[in-house]
Amino acid sequence: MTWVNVVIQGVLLGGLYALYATGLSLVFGVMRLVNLAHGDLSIMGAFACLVLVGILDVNPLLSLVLVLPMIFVVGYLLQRLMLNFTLKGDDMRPLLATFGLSVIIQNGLLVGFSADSRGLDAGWIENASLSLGGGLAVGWFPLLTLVVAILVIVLLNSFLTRTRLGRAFRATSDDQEAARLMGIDNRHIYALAMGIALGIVALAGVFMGIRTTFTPGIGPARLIFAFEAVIMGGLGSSWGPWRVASHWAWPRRWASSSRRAGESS
Amino acid sequence: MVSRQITVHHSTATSRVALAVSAVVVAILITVPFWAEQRTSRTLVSLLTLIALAQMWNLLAGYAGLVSVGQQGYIGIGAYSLWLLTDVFGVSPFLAVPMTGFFAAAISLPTAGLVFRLKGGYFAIGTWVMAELFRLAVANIPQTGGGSGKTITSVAQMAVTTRMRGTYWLALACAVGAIVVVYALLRARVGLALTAIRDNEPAVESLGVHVFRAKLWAYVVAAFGCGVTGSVIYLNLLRIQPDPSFSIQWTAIMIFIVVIGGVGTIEGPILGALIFFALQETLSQHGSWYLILLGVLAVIITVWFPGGLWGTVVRRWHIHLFPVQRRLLLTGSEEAGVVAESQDA
Amino acid sequence: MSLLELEGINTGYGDFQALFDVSLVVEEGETFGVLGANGAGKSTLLKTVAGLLRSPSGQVRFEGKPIEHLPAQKRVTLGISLVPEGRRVFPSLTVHENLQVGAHGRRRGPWDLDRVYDVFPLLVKLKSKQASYLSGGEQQALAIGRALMSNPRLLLIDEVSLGLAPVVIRDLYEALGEVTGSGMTVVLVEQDIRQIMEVADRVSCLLEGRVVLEGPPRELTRGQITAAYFGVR
Amino acid sequence: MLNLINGALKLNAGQIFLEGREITHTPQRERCRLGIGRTYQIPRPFEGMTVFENVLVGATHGRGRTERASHEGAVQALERAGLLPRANTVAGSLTLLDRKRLELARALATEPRLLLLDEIAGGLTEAEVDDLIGTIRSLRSEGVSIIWIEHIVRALLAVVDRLMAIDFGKLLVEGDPSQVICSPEVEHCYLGTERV
Repeated sequence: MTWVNVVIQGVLLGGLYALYATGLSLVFGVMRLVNLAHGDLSIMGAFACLVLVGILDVNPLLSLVLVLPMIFVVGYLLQRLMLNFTLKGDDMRPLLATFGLSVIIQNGLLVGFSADSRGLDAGWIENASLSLGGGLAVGWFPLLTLVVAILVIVLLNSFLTRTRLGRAFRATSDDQEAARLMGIDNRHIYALAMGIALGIVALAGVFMGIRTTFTPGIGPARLIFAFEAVIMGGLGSSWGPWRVASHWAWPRRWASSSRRAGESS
Repeated sequence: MVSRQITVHHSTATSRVALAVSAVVVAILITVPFWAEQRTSRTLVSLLTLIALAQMWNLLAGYAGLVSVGQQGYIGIGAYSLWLLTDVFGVSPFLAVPMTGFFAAAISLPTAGLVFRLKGGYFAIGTWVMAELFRLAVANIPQTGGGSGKTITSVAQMAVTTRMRGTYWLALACAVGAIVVVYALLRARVGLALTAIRDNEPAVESLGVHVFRAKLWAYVVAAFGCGVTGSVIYLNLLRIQPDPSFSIQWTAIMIFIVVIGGVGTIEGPILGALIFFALQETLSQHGSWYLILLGVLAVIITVWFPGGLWGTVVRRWHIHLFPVQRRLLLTGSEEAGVVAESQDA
Repeated sequence: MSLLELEGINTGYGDFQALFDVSLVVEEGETFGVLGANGAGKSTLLKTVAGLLRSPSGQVRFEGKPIEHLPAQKRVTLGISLVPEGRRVFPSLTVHENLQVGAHGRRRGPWDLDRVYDVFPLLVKLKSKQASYLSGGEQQALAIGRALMSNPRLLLIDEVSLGLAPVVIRDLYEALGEVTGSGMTVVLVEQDIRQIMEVADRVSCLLEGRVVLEGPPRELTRGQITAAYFGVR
Repeated sequence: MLNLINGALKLNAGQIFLEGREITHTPQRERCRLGIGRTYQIPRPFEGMTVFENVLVGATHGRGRTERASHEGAVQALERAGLLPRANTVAGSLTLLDRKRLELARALATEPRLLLLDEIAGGLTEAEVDDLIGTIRSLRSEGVSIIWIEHIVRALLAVVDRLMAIDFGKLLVEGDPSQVICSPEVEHCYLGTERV
């Protein structure tokens, strides 16, 4: 029955993949920006968690209460003060800017924390598992990861479809100029989207940090991780990765419209 | 119609001076191993390879609009094919170096088939993924020494002076060759297409330009250049390992140089390489702080000075040391005067 | 004091100049028509008022205050709303959501969902339909309704009749009558001369980026309009 | 419609023939080589290149020739469009009229047998339009077929043999220019007169 186990583990790990991909595709969906520092920002989240755990001596999962708002603010300011300026003109500029950011974060973390690999200790939950009988067991932690991932995606979904701000996100994604004519400040929306996306990847970074170890230099690997998730979601149908990404997280109808927008532009 | 003579000029007074100065500089550089200390030529090797790499990345991003984050893949391939050619097939190292470029170019063709399907940012990540795949492939073949790599023994056994001089001249050839190739490419027919793509991609296809082919040219040439340069770098370093050979750091350096110097010009990467090199020599003992500084510099320039340093120079003083512009000169007709007047706009 | 005053506007896209020294005054409560062939600069004019484009020189004044430094989203909160050319509804949002987005600025006033559905009853049964599946006329109604949701004092409408069947156009103009009747100031841009002559209090004709004719419809002759429209003499 | 003919857009149904040869599925660049040249309504110059280089792109790639062999053609195209005095100016610094001329020169450099003009007179002053009319007339007299989309009716009437009025993708009238412009359908569409 090992293959059943493999499948179960795979599905549980899929939750993490989905979180990484969701962050990447949310940003791309709203402002057509591919963030090359995506992975590094998630590692930054894990280190922020590490520091807080050190200071407050709490469970890393509890420290998320502080980590996530902090990362949100970082994302908001990053977009508002820097990346928004790169969105005009050719698409090389945001790429180069986020790539520079990736180097800054990696080396900043290296200065602060050395190249040693770290881990986050979440206590008993890490090793406890739930026996399903027949030699099958599911770890509590992977299960929690999956539940959190699903919860995040569902929450994001209902935020996008049900709230005033969520509608503004989708309107901006559909047609940035028309959205401005409705009184929506696109710069603010972009910054919020970046904040939320970074919150989501930081969450993924912390869960990843509990699951395995991490170093300041592992960020790029996590970006590729996210990219694979984006691609895997849609192999066979098309190579349009943003559409593919939305299979993970977004309502189908948003997906179909962003495809249209992508093709016409 | 009055019989008239159409001539097309590339050069300007400045460029002829620049060409003469460059020729002198190159001539002096050729003699360096005969009079300078070994340390000097070793240092110059790293500067020259930086110039070569930056020219290649600039060809991709600055002209073909292809922001690749995977050029380290071709550096690694260059390094490993150098080992393969010398230690396995017994080719003389100096002869093997140019051959490594063909390995890289050959691999770049199917790679292009995959990554060219992706657009913009996803193209960038796609090239990165491909470089990672190359690294994984090499690291998992036991014959190449797996994760711990190999020492290029046949090169290591050479006499030190011979190896150092050979490496130096090859590095010089890479730098000069990269500039000449990019320059020639831009002045050739395909260069016309590449510059047009840089300026307004949607309008190019309707003028009969084969956009895909022009971009493929740039991609394959850049792979060739990075492959050869990679093998020269490892002629110097001797020990190849998958992680450092295929490290993203290589592309990061190329990007910094081009962004700081000025994207979309030939002079930019040279200027950028000099600046980068100076920073490296003075600050690199600060390790991570130095890299952070570079990152900050790159971000500031991208966000607020998109033309880079050379772009600023051009805007202010209109200097072109390596002009790729074609200037029309008519003689023997009444329009001749008018055209001549509008020269040097 | 006039509601909207333009003085010496010279808007362009990059190096392309579309408007040349345009000056206009729109009074509170009137319906102002802007005529002109395609490419005459009508849309550019509206975009300059709405804040999507900037004029490098000249002034735009709203209620006497200069507003040319304000971005489009700020002008909405002042009460300027544009129904853009080509309607530009949000295709992935439902009709209802499109209208809700229209009220994003939370400006107070008489217009709300109920009133918009009153004026455009055809939208009621389309409420939960995705906007991309609507017909041209339905999209136009939605676009106007969406703009009304922001409770504007000045409503700018770019080509109501563009690409629509005559019957649909008649219905839309009927609905518009209710809007103008409520005392709202409207600037209408049209290629369809007949409609605009019926509803506008004053019209102005643009030719190649310049104002070439201005006045109340009944004071203008057909010949004058044709000449101004086509640039033939 | 121009986008369909030159291949920038794909056809949903139907076929396109050029001189009896089907080109429905021919890519854009091939159609250019077969002799379809086009201009853009909003000029799309290669701003960093000189006027001469802009035209040279069309002359070399559009005709599949070497650069040297294209010089003559490029110069002729510039001459035609009245741009020769500006040959060495960087395209980014051109005025609107010169940009429109550049569109024309670039298309001419591909030596088209069918020239597609998209609102080339839009935004020009009276005198400039007259200038353009002269150029286009002389082109036609050399046997180049021209499809010209224009809102400046005066310019069209001065040149064309056959006029077609289109309203939102549907053909309204087609035929002799002066008859078409006076036909009730067109008048209704443009001026909104009630049809009797």
